[in-house]
Amino acid sequence: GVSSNGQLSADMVYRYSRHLLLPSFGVEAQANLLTSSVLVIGAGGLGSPALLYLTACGVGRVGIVDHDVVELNNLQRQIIHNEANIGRSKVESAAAACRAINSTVQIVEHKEAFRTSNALEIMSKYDIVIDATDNVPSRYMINDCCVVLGKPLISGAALGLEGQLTVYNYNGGPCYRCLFPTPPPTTACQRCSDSGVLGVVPGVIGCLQALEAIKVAAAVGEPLSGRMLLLDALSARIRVVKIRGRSLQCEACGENATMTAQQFRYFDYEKFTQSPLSTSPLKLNL
Amino acid sequence: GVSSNGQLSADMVYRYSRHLLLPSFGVEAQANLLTSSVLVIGAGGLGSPALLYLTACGVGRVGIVDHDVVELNNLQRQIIHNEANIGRSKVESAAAACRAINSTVQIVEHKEAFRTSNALEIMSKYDIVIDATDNVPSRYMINDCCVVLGKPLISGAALGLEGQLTVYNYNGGPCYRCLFPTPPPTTACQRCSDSGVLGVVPGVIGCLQALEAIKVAAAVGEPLSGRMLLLDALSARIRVVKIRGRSLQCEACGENATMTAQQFRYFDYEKFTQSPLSTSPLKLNL
Amino acid sequence: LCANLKLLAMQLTLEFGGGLELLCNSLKIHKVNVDPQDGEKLTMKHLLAWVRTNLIKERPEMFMKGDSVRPGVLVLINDCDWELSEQLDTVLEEDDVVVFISTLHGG
Amino acid sequence: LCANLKLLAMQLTLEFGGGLELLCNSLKIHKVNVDPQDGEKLTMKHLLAWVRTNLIKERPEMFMKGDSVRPGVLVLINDCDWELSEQLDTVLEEDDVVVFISTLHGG
Ligand SMILES: [Zn+2]
Ligand SMILES: [Zn+2]
Repeated sequence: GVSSNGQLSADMVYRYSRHLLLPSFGVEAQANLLTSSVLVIGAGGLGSPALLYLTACGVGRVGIVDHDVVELNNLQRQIIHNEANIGRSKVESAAAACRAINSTVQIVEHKEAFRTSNALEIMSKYDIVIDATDNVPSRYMINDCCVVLGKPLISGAALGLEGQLTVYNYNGGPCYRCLFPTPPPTTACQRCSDSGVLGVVPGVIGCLQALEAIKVAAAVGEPLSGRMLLLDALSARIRVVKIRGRSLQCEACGENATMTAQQFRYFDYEKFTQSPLSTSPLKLNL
Repeated sequence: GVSSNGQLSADMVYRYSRHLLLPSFGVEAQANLLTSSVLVIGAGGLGSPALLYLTACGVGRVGIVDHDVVELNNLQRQIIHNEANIGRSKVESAAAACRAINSTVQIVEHKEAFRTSNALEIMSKYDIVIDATDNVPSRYMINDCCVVLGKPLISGAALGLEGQLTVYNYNGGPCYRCLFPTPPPTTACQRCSDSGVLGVVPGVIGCLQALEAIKVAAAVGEPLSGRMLLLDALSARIRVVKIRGRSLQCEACGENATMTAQQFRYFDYEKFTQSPLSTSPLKLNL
Repeated sequence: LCANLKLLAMQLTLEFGGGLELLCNSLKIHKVNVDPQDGEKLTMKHLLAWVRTNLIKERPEMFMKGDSVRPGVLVLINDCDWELSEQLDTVLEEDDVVVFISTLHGG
Repeated sequence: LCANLKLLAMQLTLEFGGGLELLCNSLKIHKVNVDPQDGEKLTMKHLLAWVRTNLIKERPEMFMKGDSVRPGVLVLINDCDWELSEQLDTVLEEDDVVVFISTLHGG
């Protein structure tokens, strides 16, 4: 796509013309995007729109990590999948949808759970990470891996009728552990599978995750670092609040932090958070 | 899907389980959704995510209006389409994607431009209208048609790196003409095809349009009526501001308004706004 | 006298989110009047005790731990993280908005 | 004297959006000090004239029509539509935030 002198091919000029026309984006930001790579961890409610927009907008390489298969009860919010793919790997299903939209983007399939044993190797191949997972131990693990490898982390979450979004470990800003040094009690850790979620709420947050990843990748605008977006869907209230900066005492990114690749590999995130990385959802009794 | 006594089938209970688990949504709101109908005018940047989420979430009947065909330069933001459908009608392409996600939703194809000659007949079959068009005369025409037929209008717009969203003609709130009684000068009416748009910006706004339509259809929460959401993507600032109420002087919905079905049919929106309902985009010269 | 009484009780807006509203009758926004503890100042520490006594209807351990909030709860005073002010020692002012929000993990 | 001068000039935040920022050097947020016209009050009518003279660098007809804003521009004073106050006659106060935003039509 991008030749060695930074020129876009005629097809790319046509495909991305709406970006190239933008004075505050233009050829330079598009060229940045085309040479960047983003890893999306989780091809579910948040990952669906994030993957579609990253691919459509022209990120050069998009990686997808998930170990799950598509189920009918995912389709209420996971719009990258469809009925024909029920039972198929979510990564394969999502990759096929991305390739259909933009065959010029390199889509990389990681059909495995993201674990301390493979995390460093997978993540090291990408510039930017999107956390689109649904559980507490994964959020600490992905954060620590981003800190060890120095990758910006676009973190989104959705539950019920609320959503949250921020950018961690970016340009001297805080990491997830700076905000949450101690894991919450397990009774406070609800998942969509336990408590429900209105399908379009992760849609909004996932789109905003793609937006922040595009801004970081293209080097435009002010990413949502040191700030957090809070969405309350029922009342249609969205606030962007100011959060703390990097903590000198942070055990991942602080002054005396000892989080290294070696330590990361042997850290027990399930024990630390007292929550499993993966569970079968509760049965619904109506 | 919904039986006469309001019971959901077992498949539906499973598909929508994440909604049914939600205390503030539950069976009643889902049943409201399943018996509602939404018309999406425009299967482009805003319409793409709106259509996918409305269908996934279980709106009973979804109508799609568009007269355009899919082009390569749409795919940077119109994630409901794909490369294989280039040259095909946008309505057919979008309808196929919706049916693949949720075959239990009735998808109605309106492969024609939305005009005063067909607007009343098409819109009268739906409960809620989403304006996902890209030009000024369409916005006035859709507003007036909603006022004549008493339909709530979920209005979104995106251009460059900004987006706007509000709900018009809902529950005594203002209509588009209450806010904008006089059309803007034609020099102030830029389109995405003229000025560009970052692909994920209509993504965010289109998702929020689906959210507001779902709230109105399901009768939950406080729709964004009398308020407007303003998104500035570059700075990641989102504000929700308070706007005026219904104007007694409004020529569409005011006390002495004369906008009837008969008058609507003969109103010349292109002359009123001095803009065409449809144009070929400017050629891009880089 | 009325003017004095009005000066004593401080009007605040308290908001609960991320599931914490379930501990307060599922109501997200509470407009409250809180008396300063020593007749002068109202600190966050005092407000937390007040909230626990007056608003939290169930499972207080989901809201507090010791005399602060439990891990995973963000506290925002006028849209700023309380870590940017004096946390428990922050002195509140009339019409302040204090948000308690539990971090979400779903996706 | 300094204190008096400071009282006279009113500090405001002016924001331009929806393309109107292109008329002001592509800068969206302007922190400005504006002198009240009669030494006492500053109205929106006066502020609009001040903006046109001091901030608008090109195509003023894209911002104003007569002594008000052109059709299609929303004016928000502290996040409220100016139609909810006195429009041109609204009296501004220190630290007010005034937003001028052009309505968008793209999709
Ligand atoms: Zn840290
Ligand atoms: Zn009206």
